[in-house]
Amino acid sequence: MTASLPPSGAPLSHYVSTAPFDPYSVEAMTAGQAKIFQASQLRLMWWKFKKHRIALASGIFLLALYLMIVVAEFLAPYNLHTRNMDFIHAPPQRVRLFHEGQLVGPFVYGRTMTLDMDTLRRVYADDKSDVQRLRFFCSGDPYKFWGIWEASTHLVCPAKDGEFFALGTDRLGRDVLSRIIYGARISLTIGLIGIAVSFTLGIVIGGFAGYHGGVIDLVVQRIIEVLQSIPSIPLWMALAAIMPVSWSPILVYLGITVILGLLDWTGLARAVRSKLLALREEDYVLAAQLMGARSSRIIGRHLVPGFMSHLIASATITIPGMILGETALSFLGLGLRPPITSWGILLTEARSVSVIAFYPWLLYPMIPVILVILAFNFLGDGLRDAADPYK
Amino acid sequence: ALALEEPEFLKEKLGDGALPPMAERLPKVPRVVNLAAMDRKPGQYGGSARMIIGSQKDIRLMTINGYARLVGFDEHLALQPDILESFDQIENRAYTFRLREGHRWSDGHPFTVDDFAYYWEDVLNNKEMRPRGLPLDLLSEGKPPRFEVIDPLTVRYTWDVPNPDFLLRLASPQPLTLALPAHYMKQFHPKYADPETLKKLIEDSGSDDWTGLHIDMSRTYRPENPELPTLDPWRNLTKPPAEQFIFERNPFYHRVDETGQQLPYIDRIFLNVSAPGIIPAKAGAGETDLQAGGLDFADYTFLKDAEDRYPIRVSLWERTQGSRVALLPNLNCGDKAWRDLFRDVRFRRALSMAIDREEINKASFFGLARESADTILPQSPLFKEEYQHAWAQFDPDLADKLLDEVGLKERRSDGLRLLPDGRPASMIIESAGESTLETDVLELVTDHWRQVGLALSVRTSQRDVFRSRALGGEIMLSVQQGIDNGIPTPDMSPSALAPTGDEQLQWPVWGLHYLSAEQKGEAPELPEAKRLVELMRQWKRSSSTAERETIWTEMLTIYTQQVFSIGIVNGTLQPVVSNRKIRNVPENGLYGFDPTAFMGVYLPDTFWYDGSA
Amino acid sequence: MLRYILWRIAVMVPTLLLISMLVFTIIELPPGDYFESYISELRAMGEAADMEEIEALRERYGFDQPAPIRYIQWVGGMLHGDFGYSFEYQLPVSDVVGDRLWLTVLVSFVTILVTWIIAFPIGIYSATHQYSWGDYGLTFLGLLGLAVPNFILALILMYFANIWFGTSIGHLMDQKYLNEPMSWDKAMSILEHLWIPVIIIGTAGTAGMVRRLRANLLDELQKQYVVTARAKGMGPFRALVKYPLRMSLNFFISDIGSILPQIISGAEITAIVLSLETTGPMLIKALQSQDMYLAGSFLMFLAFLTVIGVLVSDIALALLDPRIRLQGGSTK
Amino acid sequence: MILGADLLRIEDLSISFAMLGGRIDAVRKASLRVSPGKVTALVGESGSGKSVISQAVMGILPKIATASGRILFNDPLDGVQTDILKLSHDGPDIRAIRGRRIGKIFQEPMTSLSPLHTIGDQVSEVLTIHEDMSKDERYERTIEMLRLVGFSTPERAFRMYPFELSGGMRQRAMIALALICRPALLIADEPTTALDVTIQAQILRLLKDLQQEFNMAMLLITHDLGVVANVADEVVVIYHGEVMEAGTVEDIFRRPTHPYLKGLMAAVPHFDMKPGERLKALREVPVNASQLIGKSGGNEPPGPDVLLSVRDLTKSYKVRKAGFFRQPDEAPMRAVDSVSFDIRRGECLGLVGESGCGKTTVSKMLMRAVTPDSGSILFHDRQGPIDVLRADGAQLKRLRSKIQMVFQDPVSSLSPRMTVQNILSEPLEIHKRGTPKSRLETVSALMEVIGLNGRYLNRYPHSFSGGQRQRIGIARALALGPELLICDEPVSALDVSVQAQILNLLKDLQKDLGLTYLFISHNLAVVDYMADRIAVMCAGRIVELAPREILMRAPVHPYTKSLLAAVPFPDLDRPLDFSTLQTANASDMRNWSAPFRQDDDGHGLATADLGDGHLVLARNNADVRELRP
Ligand SMILES: Nc1ncnc2c1ncn2[C@@H]1O[C@H](COP(=O)(O)OP(=O)(O)OP(=O)(O)O)[C@@H](O)[C@H]1O
Ligand SMILES: Nc1ncnc2c1ncn2[C@@H]1O[C@H](COP(=O)(O)OP(=O)(O)OP(=O)(O)O)[C@@H](O)[C@H]1O
Ligand SMILES: [Mg+2]
Ligand SMILES: [Mg+2]
Repeated sequence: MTASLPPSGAPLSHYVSTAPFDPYSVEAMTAGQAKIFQASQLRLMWWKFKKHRIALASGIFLLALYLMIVVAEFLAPYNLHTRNMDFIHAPPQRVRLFHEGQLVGPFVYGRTMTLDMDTLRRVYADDKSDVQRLRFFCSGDPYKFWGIWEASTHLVCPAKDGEFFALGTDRLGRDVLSRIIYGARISLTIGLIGIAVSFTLGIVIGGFAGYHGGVIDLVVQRIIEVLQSIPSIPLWMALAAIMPVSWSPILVYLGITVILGLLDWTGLARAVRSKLLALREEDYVLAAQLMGARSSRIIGRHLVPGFMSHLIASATITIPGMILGETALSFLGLGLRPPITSWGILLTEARSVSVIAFYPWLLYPMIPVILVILAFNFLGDGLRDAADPYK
Repeated sequence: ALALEEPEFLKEKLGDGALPPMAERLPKVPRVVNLAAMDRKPGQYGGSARMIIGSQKDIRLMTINGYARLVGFDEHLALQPDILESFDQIENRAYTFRLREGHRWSDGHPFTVDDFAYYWEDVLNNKEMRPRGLPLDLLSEGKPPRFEVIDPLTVRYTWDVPNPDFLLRLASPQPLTLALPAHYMKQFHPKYADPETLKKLIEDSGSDDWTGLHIDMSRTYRPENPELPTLDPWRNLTKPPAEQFIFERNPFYHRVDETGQQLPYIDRIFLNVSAPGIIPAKAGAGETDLQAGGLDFADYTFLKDAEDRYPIRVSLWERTQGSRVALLPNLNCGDKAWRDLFRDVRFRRALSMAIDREEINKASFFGLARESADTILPQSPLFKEEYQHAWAQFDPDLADKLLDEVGLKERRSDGLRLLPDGRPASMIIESAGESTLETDVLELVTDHWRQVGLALSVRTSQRDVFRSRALGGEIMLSVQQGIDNGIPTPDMSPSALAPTGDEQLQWPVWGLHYLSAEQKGEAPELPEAKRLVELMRQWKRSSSTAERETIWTEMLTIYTQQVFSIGIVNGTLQPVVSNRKIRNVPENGLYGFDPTAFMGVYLPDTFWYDGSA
Repeated sequence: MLRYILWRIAVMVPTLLLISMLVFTIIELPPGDYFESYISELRAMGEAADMEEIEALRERYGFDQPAPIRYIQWVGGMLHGDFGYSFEYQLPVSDVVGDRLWLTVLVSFVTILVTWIIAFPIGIYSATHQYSWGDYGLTFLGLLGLAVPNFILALILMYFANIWFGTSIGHLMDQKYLNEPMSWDKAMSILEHLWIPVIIIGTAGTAGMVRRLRANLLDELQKQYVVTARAKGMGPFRALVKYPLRMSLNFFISDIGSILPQIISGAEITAIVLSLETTGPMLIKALQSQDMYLAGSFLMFLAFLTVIGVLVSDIALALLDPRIRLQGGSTK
Repeated sequence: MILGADLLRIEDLSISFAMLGGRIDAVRKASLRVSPGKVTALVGESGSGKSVISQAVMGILPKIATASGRILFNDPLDGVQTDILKLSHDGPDIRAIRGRRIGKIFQEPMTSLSPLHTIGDQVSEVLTIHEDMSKDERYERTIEMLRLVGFSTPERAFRMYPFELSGGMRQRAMIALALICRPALLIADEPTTALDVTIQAQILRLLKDLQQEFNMAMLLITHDLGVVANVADEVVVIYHGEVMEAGTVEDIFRRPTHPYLKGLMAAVPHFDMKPGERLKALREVPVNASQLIGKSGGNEPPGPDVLLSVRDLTKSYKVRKAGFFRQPDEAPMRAVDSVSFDIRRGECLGLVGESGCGKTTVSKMLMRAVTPDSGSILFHDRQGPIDVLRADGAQLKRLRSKIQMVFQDPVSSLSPRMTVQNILSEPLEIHKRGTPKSRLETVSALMEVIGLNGRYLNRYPHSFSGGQRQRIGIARALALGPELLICDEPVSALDVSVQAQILNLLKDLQKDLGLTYLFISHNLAVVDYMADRIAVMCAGRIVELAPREILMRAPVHPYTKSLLAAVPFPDLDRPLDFSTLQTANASDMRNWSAPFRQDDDGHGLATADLGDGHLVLARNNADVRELRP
């Protein structure tokens, strides 16, 4: 029973609080609180984001990956094109620590290869007596770091005259791991550039169409309709066909990225447009208009944030589409060209039943793709939550 | 007499009298295939075989593999009369063909000289049908032959100058047509048909005029018209478009085995259309009974592995191309600096010697291929070791020396050679990008050439634009298969060795010159190329095998010494999958379009299902 | 509303015209023409082409005329049902397509249906159970499907379906049924094969849809009107379906128009790998071999479906959201 | 069932929100009760946790809130006592109570209704959930309910979407929604703020009737002490989440003891205030107006006397039929019907009138947020007149900075994804005023004067109480220092002491900077305090316009009269007489005396000038004397 309440059903007595009362009393803010209460919105989001463990981990993972592509040459045990004719289609080698019960440090067993002339397969057997200790920060295949400095230091290399194929080798005896590391360069950037292009277009065009409505909307809608009604492959084919022959692989890469981006904005634009068509009737839009805000500001500051979750989800879902989109092109022979390598290309090369039956390790590039996609999605979750005012 | 047993398959029709008995169906003198002499066994009727084709157009495989020709090659590439009872020729100018008496089209109508006459007079020489005149193969030095019907079973074609190619064209996998079933085709010909009916036929078919209709209805190479009577072992029952084509035995087929059983043994062939990419998977899942097309050496392991699971057998045949992959420097390249280099034999030799063929062999062919220049195979009677080894050894030092000599001495800091005009020596090679094999080889070659200071980058583009771009000089190098027929006899045409066609990407402009009878393109400028053309012309006029052999030898020597195309390996292996119950499929064979017509010369009509196995 | 629909239908005409121009450009853009590629293909095999016939065809189909004239002829033809001639098949285009069209419709339809049936419950579940194990697990599965390229997935499924269930490799049915009329066995065979492409094509779309639906729902779930619904005593599921779900359908509906081309585009590679009897491989082949009228007709057909889809989507959007219906036409 | 047991007992309820900067204790050990069939009023400062308590009773607290204590609900139907806090979130038990046994009227009707569904759908849905009825029965019942809450054409309202309704209409829809199941307990969170006094009286009467008929009890949350005095049985006064004083109405009104309650009583504006008398707010915040807005009055040249002149503004809305494809076949509804008035520089023009009569529409037209069908609006700037309806480019931009508006619905007018800090500094950014740092200072100062402190700066709008949001809206409108401020119900959600604070602020600004107001309100006492002249609107027309004293002391138009008669007083001795009040039909022209009625053909009304700027809408031929009773 509390002071202010009589027992159930009893008449109410007149209760007056006796606690001291000061209408001017305001709880003083501590310095720490002041920092929090006056922080900018971005900072707030960052704080909220940090609380999302998985998102933070994903973010760090992605950051690490992007850092990795800067030093791919150093991280990869071999160079992109280093072939090892004696180890074609070699399965992954296990890194071991103990040899005959003794700790030796990381090593692999040497391998012997025999040709099975009946089935035309290469059979690899571990040679348990041949302990090949891995070397670290060692000198291996020489490369040109960033295309400028001659160097030959690698994070890890096989023993002298030994081999180390942690993820096996492909049909030319190239180290799959190294190729995955190099492939990250293209795959990780193509998605971002593509997304940047398509999201900019999608949001700007869809935003203006949805916000302004009327004729602008009509015209934009028809353009989108026209673009959408052609399946993407013919469009790719047509655009790839007009890419000049003489373009260098890197230009082709950029070209393809832009093509991917250019063709991808329509869906987003339509989504943005239809959402804004509804949202623009909200009072806060009116309020912003009455403040004299220009449409770009209203779209950018008021409407699009209300749509952020969708955008983030779309972006994180589109990135794999972009990473793998060029595989479709490569599949049709229109994609990137060697010496440029991407995860998509590695996977396209693994396109046959024999690979699935005999050389499944050639499918390992799927693993980074999956990880990256997961990471982007969890990162997206974190961003979404950080931007969510209700959290 | 031989005991003529009827195939079970035809029993029903025989029963209700729709078909006459075998004796009446066969020509008086059938072609007897002596299987025992071929180390094979006569077999039993019955069964159907499934095959997979990569696209509807590939039903032509039935014509190729069926290999019923007026004259055809046997296993040893000797010419034999097949549909003809006999033929003879005088000085390669006059060819006399004798038909088999009682030979019938697949609908039972007699096959006679009228069919030749109809085709000659009403089709080939009809101005509406052929406004541009006769096909090139029928012309010798631009002149047509004389056609005569000697007697009801004999026709003759006579030229003024020798036409040594003529019989070979009839024996080729894509044969020159000389006869059509006149009784059937006449309904589409205004000369014979009732105009009203014909008009209706034209309308129904959606063609514009009778020539279109006639062409559509008379396709023999792609047997798309199920109604068109044929002489092949199997006849098509399915009208395209379709995903599965059913071919059924031709009850009037003219071949028998030594026991007198009418061929083919197998009653029906199903051709299933599938994406080319999954043919190996399907073959490895036992979904085909006889398959070579669509399979590649790289699929062998997988197929071999499937032998344990499915009743299939995988054999390895040898491919007949001069080189499985060949690099063709375009001597008609538009870029002056490069053109001059390509035309310099030292440069071509250097390119060839800078390639480590052994590595490629090891990587892509398990070391089983033959490292060789782009030339003929040892199976050819014309073969000489020196062709194979001509500039095909791996000798980067010599290559370096040669490159220095041709004026590529200057190098960039990264070792890349510089052209005399200062540009880096970086070449672009065009690839159709259709097989990973090509990609792999190019990747290796790129590396090899980089060792001698030359850069190579690959550009994949649709093959169809190659020809026009090569003609326009836009292509520097391209990658293709080597010469088609790697096992020629002297009687076969050496045209692949000389600039004779615009599809020869090493000299398309010169080839066009020859092809167009010197109307288009340019005459070859290199003396060696000129000489090749000259020799080609000589061969065309030749009338004896010995003469042709000398010509071949000289041409082969020039071609290999000059390294007009850079061969890498040949004699690569082709997996052939067949049902384990099928007998008579050779364990080893030569596989190629020309001259073996894929399996054609091994007579698939003699393959049979062993019910007891 | 009726007037709006009529107006939208009228607008479709110039749109289609524009599309036809684009399509024509696409099929005209690559250098060379069909015959060029036909000759090259034959020669690659060592065969010779009958130049006579080819020249005749070239003339017959007006390849000597300038492009605009051919465009007009093409469009004119289409208007009265003549879709041109397929050089590859040597048949009028309308005869070539055959069963493929309805099989494509079947595959697409089933895929779309399966996508929705899977995506909606999962999306709702993920949104309402944010960060539960179920949410993570389903997200992971979906993304897995998204991360594996279609052609690899196709190969893997095809391979293991063959090894485990004995399903024949590729195709939409056992090949023995290919030219047969529909029968019980054929239908079963189709069912036995259909799930592979549906899974492959569906996975990517499903994951995308789940994630988007989840995101949209998460936003809407916080809105005051959801609280009102709860305060009415509505069950959480019913409240969700009626209010936030409808709100979040916005993105989904605005996408309807492009679902079909997307499914078909996504299906092309799969269809090639699995050798499905759908229009996809035929279209790609036609594009590659420059069988232009065949490719053009396919593209126009797809475009037509898309334009209809967009119309449906616009109408549905107006139905869905009264704010768009009542104020959408105005310009701001 | 214990006879006469408390229907609802809230014991030691504490509610706190986990926020980034630490916990917010919104409610601290509050206890209160509602007896069956009785009305307990909950009054208190804006932001003191009233709404939060009501949410806790319904079990719909936001996820980030944690509650402790007990909320006991004795269902008179089955006598079962349940502790709502212990029920599972959204479980069947709580759902059986929500909507059926406890109804809730939400404070912010606009956002509380789904924009995608019609009013009818949303109201009748409650029946679908809890009652076993046929579709037709539901329709009947819904229509009936809509009529009861004062919709003149309920069939039409049934088909309308929330965004087509005026603020008051939405609130009435909300009331209908809460009442339709005849709950045992009604939680009414500010149920009448958006209603004019006549309709408010009608609603109050409806509630009283229900109370008697169905023994419905009510937890009434309101700021209007007049309403409290008229309907409540017991009153709980809450301040900063703590109960300050509780007792019967008698206790509270006759014997206020706690200083807070006393202060509250003193802050109520009343009609007999002397000119120039200031309201006594609980807290006086000294305002340096010029510093606040960054400019000062006086040193600018005086502009023309009339700041804004409006002529013959008309706006009509199409009426939709039920079907989807059908064209509207009724005549369009005139929301605003040839409205003309002037606003003089530096004055405050009050605009009062029936809910749904077009006040908001007029104000939006002044801002060009709604395009009128006809009419003209001239803004007499110091640099010359601007045609509001045609201005564009730089002129429009200038105009935008000169006229600002406080929206009637504060929630939806604040971007949900911007923090208060961004919301308040946005107008400054748009018009490129100051540096980021100076903007932050301005924002802090604005927050200070509206009685919110710095700790609210980076919170999002949804986490504020209704009154707090309303103040944010005011602060935003002030940020630019406009010349004309249109206030659409700016203080409806504020308790009297904060209201006093805000009103005093507005007055100060008017005095110091010469600000001009168009002040729309239902609270006649507030209008009386603020306005120099008052316009009365009814059914889209201005029926009477006069200087304040004249209108208040000697109203002429029958509608004005009924308005004034319906004002509730916070005085137990002056209760509203519900039985005699002509509430329902105050705006119905047929109830007006002849001179004010229209001809049957719908014409014939014109503005008559009674002198001293007293205008009234009457028949053209009516004699002035005839109008003065
Ligand atoms: N979702 C929320 N998150 C954080 N704080 C909240 C939330 N909802 C309310 N509050 C805070 O709780 C306190 C009480 O809010 P409440 O809405 O109950 O006030 P109120 O008494 O209803 O005021 P008003 O009369 O202005 O509506 C306020 O300080 C408000 O800022
Ligand atoms: N978008 C719209 N569509 C149709 N009718 C509308 C629309 N907006 C307003 N109305 C109608 O216009 C009339 C006037 O609305 P308005 O909002 O101006 O009233 P108000 O005087 O502000 O009322 P309140 O005091 O209740 O806020 C109402 O009858 C309303 O239904
Ligand atoms: Mg409140
Ligand atoms: Mg209003």
